[in-house]
Amino acid sequence: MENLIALLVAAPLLGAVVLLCGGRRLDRIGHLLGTVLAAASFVIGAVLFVDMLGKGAEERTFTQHLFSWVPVEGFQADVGFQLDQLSMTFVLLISGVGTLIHIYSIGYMEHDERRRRFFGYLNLFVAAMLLLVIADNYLLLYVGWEGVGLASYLLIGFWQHKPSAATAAKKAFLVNRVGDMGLSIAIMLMFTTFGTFAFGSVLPSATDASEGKLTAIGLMLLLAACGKSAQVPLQSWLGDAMEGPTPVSALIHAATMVTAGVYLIVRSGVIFNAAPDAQTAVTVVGAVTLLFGAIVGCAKDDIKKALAGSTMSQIGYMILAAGLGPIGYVFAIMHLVTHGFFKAGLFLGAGSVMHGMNDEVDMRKYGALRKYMPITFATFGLGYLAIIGFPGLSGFFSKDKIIEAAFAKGGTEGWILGGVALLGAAITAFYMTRVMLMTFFGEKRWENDADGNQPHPHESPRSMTIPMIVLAFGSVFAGGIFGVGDRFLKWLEPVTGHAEGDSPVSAMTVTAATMVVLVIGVGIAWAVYGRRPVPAVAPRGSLLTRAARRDLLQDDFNHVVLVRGGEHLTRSLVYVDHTLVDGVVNGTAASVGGLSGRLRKLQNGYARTYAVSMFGGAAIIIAATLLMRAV
Amino acid sequence: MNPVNYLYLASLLFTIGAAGVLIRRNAIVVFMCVELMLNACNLAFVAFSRMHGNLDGQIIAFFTMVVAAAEVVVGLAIIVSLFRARHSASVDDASLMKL
Amino acid sequence: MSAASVHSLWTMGADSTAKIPTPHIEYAQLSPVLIVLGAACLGVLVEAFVPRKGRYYAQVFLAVVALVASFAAIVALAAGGYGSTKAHIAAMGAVAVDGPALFLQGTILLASLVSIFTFAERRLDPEAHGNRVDSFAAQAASVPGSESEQSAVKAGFTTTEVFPLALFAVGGMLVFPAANDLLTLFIALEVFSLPLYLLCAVARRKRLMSQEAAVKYFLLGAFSSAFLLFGIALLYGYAGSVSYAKIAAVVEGSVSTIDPALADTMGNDALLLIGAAMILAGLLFKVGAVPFHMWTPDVYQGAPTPVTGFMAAATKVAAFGALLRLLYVVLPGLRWDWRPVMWAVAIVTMLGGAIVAITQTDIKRLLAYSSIAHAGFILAGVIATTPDGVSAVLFYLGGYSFVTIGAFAVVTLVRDAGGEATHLSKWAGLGRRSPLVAAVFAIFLLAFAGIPLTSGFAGKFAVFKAAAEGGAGPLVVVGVLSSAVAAFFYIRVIVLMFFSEPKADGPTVAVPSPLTMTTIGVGVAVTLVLGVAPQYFLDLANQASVFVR
Amino acid sequence: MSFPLLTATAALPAVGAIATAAVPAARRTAAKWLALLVSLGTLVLGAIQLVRFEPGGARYQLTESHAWIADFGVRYELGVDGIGVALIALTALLMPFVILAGWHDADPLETHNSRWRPTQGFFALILAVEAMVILSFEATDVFLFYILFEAMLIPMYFLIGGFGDRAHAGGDEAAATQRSYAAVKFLLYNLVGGLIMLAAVIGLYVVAGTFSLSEIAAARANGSLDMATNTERLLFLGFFFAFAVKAPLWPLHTWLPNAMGEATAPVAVLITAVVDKVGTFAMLRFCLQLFPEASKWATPVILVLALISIVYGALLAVGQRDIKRLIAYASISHFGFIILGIFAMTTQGQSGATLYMVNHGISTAALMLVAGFLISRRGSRLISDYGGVQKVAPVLAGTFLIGGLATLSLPGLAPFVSEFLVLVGVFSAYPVVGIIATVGIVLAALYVLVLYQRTMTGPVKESVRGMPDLKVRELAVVVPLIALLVFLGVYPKPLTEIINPAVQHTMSDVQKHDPKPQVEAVK
Repeated sequence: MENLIALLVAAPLLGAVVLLCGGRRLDRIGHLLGTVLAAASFVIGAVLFVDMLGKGAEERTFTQHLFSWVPVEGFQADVGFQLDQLSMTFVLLISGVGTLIHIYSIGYMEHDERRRRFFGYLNLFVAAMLLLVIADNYLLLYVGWEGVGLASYLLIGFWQHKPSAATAAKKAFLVNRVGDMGLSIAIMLMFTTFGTFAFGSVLPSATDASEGKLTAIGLMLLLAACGKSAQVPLQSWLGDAMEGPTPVSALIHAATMVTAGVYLIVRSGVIFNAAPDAQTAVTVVGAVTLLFGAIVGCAKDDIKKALAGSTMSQIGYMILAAGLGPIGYVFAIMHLVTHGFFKAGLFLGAGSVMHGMNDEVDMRKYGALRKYMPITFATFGLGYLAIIGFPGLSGFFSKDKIIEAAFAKGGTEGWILGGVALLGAAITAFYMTRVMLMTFFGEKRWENDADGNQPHPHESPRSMTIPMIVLAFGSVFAGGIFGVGDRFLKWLEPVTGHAEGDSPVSAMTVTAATMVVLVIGVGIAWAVYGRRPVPAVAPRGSLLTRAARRDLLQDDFNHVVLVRGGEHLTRSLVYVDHTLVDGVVNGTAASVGGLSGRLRKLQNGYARTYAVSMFGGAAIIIAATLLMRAV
Repeated sequence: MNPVNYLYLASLLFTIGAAGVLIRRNAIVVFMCVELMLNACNLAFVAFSRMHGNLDGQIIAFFTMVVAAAEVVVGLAIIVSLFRARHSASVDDASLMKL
Repeated sequence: MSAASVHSLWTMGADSTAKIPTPHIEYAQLSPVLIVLGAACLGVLVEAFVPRKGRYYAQVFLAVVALVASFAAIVALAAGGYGSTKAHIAAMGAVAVDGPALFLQGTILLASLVSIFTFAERRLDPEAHGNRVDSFAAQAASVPGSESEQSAVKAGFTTTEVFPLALFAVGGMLVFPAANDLLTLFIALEVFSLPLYLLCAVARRKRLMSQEAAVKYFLLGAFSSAFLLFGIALLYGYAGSVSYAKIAAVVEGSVSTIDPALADTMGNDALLLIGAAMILAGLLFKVGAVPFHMWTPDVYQGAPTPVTGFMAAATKVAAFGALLRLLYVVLPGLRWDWRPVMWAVAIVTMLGGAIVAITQTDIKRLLAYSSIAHAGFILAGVIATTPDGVSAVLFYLGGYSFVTIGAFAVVTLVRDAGGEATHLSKWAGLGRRSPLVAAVFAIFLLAFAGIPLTSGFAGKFAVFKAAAEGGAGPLVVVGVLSSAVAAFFYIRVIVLMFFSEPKADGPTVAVPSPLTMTTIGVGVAVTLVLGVAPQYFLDLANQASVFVR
Repeated sequence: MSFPLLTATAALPAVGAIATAAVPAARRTAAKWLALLVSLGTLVLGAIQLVRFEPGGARYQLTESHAWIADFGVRYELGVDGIGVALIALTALLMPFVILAGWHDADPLETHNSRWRPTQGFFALILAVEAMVILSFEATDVFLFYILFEAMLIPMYFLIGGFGDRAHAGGDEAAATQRSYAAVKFLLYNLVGGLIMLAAVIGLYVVAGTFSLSEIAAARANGSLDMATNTERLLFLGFFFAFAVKAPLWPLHTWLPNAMGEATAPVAVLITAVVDKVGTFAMLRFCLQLFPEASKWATPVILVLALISIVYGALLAVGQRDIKRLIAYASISHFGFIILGIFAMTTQGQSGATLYMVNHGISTAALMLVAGFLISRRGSRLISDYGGVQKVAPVLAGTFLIGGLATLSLPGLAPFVSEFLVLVGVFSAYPVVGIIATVGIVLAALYVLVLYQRTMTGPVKESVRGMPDLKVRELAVVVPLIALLVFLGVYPKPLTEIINPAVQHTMSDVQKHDPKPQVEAVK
């Protein structure tokens, strides 16, 4: 049974290889093949899941060792898998949502002549992501980690003819590389500390290591997480990543890949537990991003960018939770899963809307779409309710728990974090309501697109709507299924461990508070966007709004400091290399040449000059010999 | 009389000859200066021969003269042909090749 | 001078007449020299009596036979153990017959043999009035461009005298490294110098330059030999003898024959030091070491190219032979005085030659400067003052001489309307026109540059190794640096030949007769053999590295 | 006397070179095929070496030893350790692809006259280089190695200067001058290095009295050879300088961009993937083994220089406008990693460095050759002349991307393994250095992706419209290389098993031990 684990990765990987190397002859069936293989790994996952449920909590960790990867003296890197409850959760999420999005893409990418390749990339992503979550050591995890980075690069830049897409892809990869730097340094630190980097040997012995080292490792892991999960300060790529096809945004930049950071931190929980400072750093990053993303989400008129901001903010919640330690791990993952459902659903909805609107993304050019695409409206609406944490829907359970946990952290820290979390909830409610209103309610504000053809919105084909419906179900019930009776808690506890914090405020109060802020947020949004018509062109807006529209200016910062600075640096270095490093050498050669030129002038053709030099030479030699003797 | 004086004289002659080689332009004269240097050597040889009381020096002197004669033969041939070609026996005019 | 003293001189002479022993000459051991000189005299007779049509062939035949025979004699002597065990001093102490002498004489003979082939080459220039012409003037005596010259050309005269002259020169060179007293040294020097002066003057093309070269060479040569002679005189005055053995004995202080009258007036060793220095100056001139090098470029450029090759190779061998013998046999006791000086000379020679060569534009001048640089390298070996040093120098000379002759032989092939096209710009794109010739020349250049797998590298390595072992490490470093500089201009020529497009009015490459082909072929063969499998020759050099005293 | 496998491996291409050169002018294609066959034959011999070599066995295996120049204490001594055998395999492996890729690079132009036979010369020279490189990997006699180290410059020199890249902005004239400048620069840089090494070689002889590695090692062992500290350091510097030029290490690197820029892509591969490896190989084989103490003494400086190379090379790569020069600077950065690994003096570092030599060879070959195909299509090396190629020639773009990803050492492709090993090895000995070196990862991504974006993506440029995709011959070159990259990325075990013992030996030469993992904090 355990030997099936490898197949989880193998199936989609096979798909990727076949589709990418297969050539045009696969164009017709390519998308089906890809979908089938993605589904296959979901099935395998399900089978393993069932098998796992059948076992007791303690033997629920499956392992499979394939071969020794890099056997070098004192350095053992193996290709081996470890499938425990945590990994299993991810496996199901990834392969499940992944399959749905494959199906969705069949319709969405119908008219793209490079659809085969698209599915190849999707499969590649699924394979890499699965590898990431079932690897049994950090180095192999790193492979998956970069693998998803590559897939994300390829998919963001899928429409390479658009320079913006290519640039966005490059940006994403580079920013992620910065994070990867952190991961690799973390691995090196583990190697020098523990002499290995396999989960099995690092995590148990983590507590032996000095706190200083653990903090260092933790911070490096955090850096990695920031890169992959678009957390401040490495969040800048996520917004641009929306250049990619919408299914990609749904799968990679909402449901799965961006949550890899959370996985990494929760997986390395033991290390963080022993390194409080690192944990604090994590919570701070989470909290900041939470607000950052939310604020950005409020200002964007591009529906996908707005959702991207929300994603950032939601992952902020997860990171925050993960930073809280044992009291938060489970809820981080729980929110991650529920978020996977409703955010994927929302994105697919957005995609469906764009599909009907000639790929128009500006919400100010939407409006009143609920009549035209009812299914989309319904599913999107459910996702909306879920994310703002409407009681009973999945978002409610997971987010609520995180806020509780934040308070439970205790002390001023707890108050601050809890407050931030609450505030975030309010803002979430505001911007999601805003999106909802601008898109589906109000007057219709459509315009002819660039090619001048009138958009006539219509419901998307079944291949697209079905996944949306399924996800909508997920976003409605997942929370309940997990939350009620702490099922999810019990399921994960053996891996992550769990602790009850001593919350200064009771759970009920927190829930109540959440409800209040929720209402406030929705209310404000209604006041602004619901009561009066939405202007088709964005008003200038307050300073904050304008800043938020520009991702709070941090992109400009990057541009000025990093891009420009880098350009200047390289240009000056090229100059230095040419003039200085090379110049020295050429200079030497030139000077020797000059010397030669001057010396040869002595050879002036006059025999008497030659005689002089001989005579002088003889004289010098005589003098020298005598001197030698004299001294 | 101190035999060293002969040596001084020889050196003097040698230096005069050398100086002539360095300053005179006419190839013939230069050549004569070289001959003068050779003769300076001869003087030295003879003087030393006398000093050491063996005949080697004197014999060498004869050899030197023969060699000098041979040099004259070769040298004049070359110089004369040069002179006929250029109508000038100045060593400074003979400077086609330089640098 | 008083009458008495005159009389005493007479009587002294008179008494000594009875003591004059009948000289005892080992003709067998001197046979190499005698054969060559004899052949040279025969050559003169040939000039006198053989009709003009036949002379060329007679002379070539005579010269070749003589050289081969002489070489055979050398081999016989070496086989007879005269190189090692039976090495001794022949001809009443005048000539040494020992390893270095035989090795160098062998080298000189082989070098001369192959250069004689280039002397005899008659296919390069177009036939003038139905007569094959070589690279020598039809009638050296006739004024350039005069009617007499034209008529001489019409009549098909050729300067076949060059062969006896060359033979005389060879004869002198054979004696030079073997000379065992200063007189013989001087005579040998003159014997090979005078013919060379003449040979320089008899080029067929560019006669004015040729004559100018001859004049410069002659005057400066005479000048230097005057120095040499005066040095000899001083040493004689110091030691009371010109025989190496005796002088060495005096220098080491075992015997003291210095005249008391001199001793009290000038420092005991002043004569010795000055004399030695002047003799060194004379020899360094022949070697072409800085600052006695300035004749080299002009003479190399002006002289007929075959002669240049011959000079560059054979003269260097002979001169270094003499230098070695002088320093190792006569002046070892003076080592601490001359070594620093030679250090300085070697350094300036290596650097000077290499640096100045960079900006040369004439291939022959370029090679001249390269020969100067090489003289510096060889000096580094000379300074080692160990048997290794000697063998290294011998080996180097062996390899170097063939590369040089080969290189100059190739130069004779590249011709345009004005004879040899020696200006570098003319050589552009030669590799495209005739890859083979260019490739051969490239091999020679690489050998000069000391690239591994050529004789140049083996020789350089041997010399530097000896120097390093002799405690001259810094010299090795300088040598290495200067060979880096030198590499630059050899490479420049290769670039020119292979990487630059051929000029429209570029020179043509003449197809030579088997004679020159042999020369070049031998050159290439020796270069590669000594580069790849030098062991045998190194052994030879090692066995030959001991001077008889 | 068993079959002299090592000699044969080097002799086959040598003979092949002569044979190829002798092919008459008219039969150009025959020469090509002959060269290809010879290179394949060599590959077979290299494979046999790989098989015959026992990882557990003696340090040097398949040894041969014959008297050569007794007077210089030189013997013709061959033997391979794991490092050597791996690099020989790499060389033998790359050659067929190089030849195949350069199939038309040396076809004569109309301007050439009939006597000029570039094609024969081109392939003969390539084979000659192969022979010398292989022999230099096999030589266990310092002198023999030195001779080859120097001699291989000559054919390389002619390859660079004689058969330059025909795609040149400034037209043929400029091309010719640029090319000969590059060739001369290449030769002089390396010659100077070699000559300085020559002085050291002679010095070594004076000190040790022999050139045989084994004898020197023995003498060292029984204490009969103990160099004075300063002597050892001077000699080390002499050797290292030459290798640093060849490798090349900052600031001795400036010859590489010119050479790689002007040479045809296959020759550029020859330079960076094969010939330069001799330099890094020699650092491992000679510097560390002959002068362990001096090596340790010099380590700090060398590490700094290597770091500079990594960052500096990468930054300059970003700044390049010329595709091939960009790849050249990338190589400089990679050589920095290799040298870093060698002088970290940890097992991981040195295994990584050795592995890196092989992987870098393959990855650069892949990238550079594809770039060459691209350039040959458009006739320009300027990045700005391309754009949107991905649309017209997807396969070319795809392979180019994979080559690039290998160059930025993406996990799953071969270079990642070696780069990570190097980093770990360095980090465990010198944490700060290791951390700085990781910056190279980001920069690598930068220059590769910028290159890819500018050339392959974006709207299709007029100039590349209708550009043909890879032909069969070209695919035959690229596909195996990529397959190899993937294989070695996933399963490098076969290589590491061969390399490890050799590295152990080197480690014992320098008497270094890996720092033990320490759980408690570093004081």
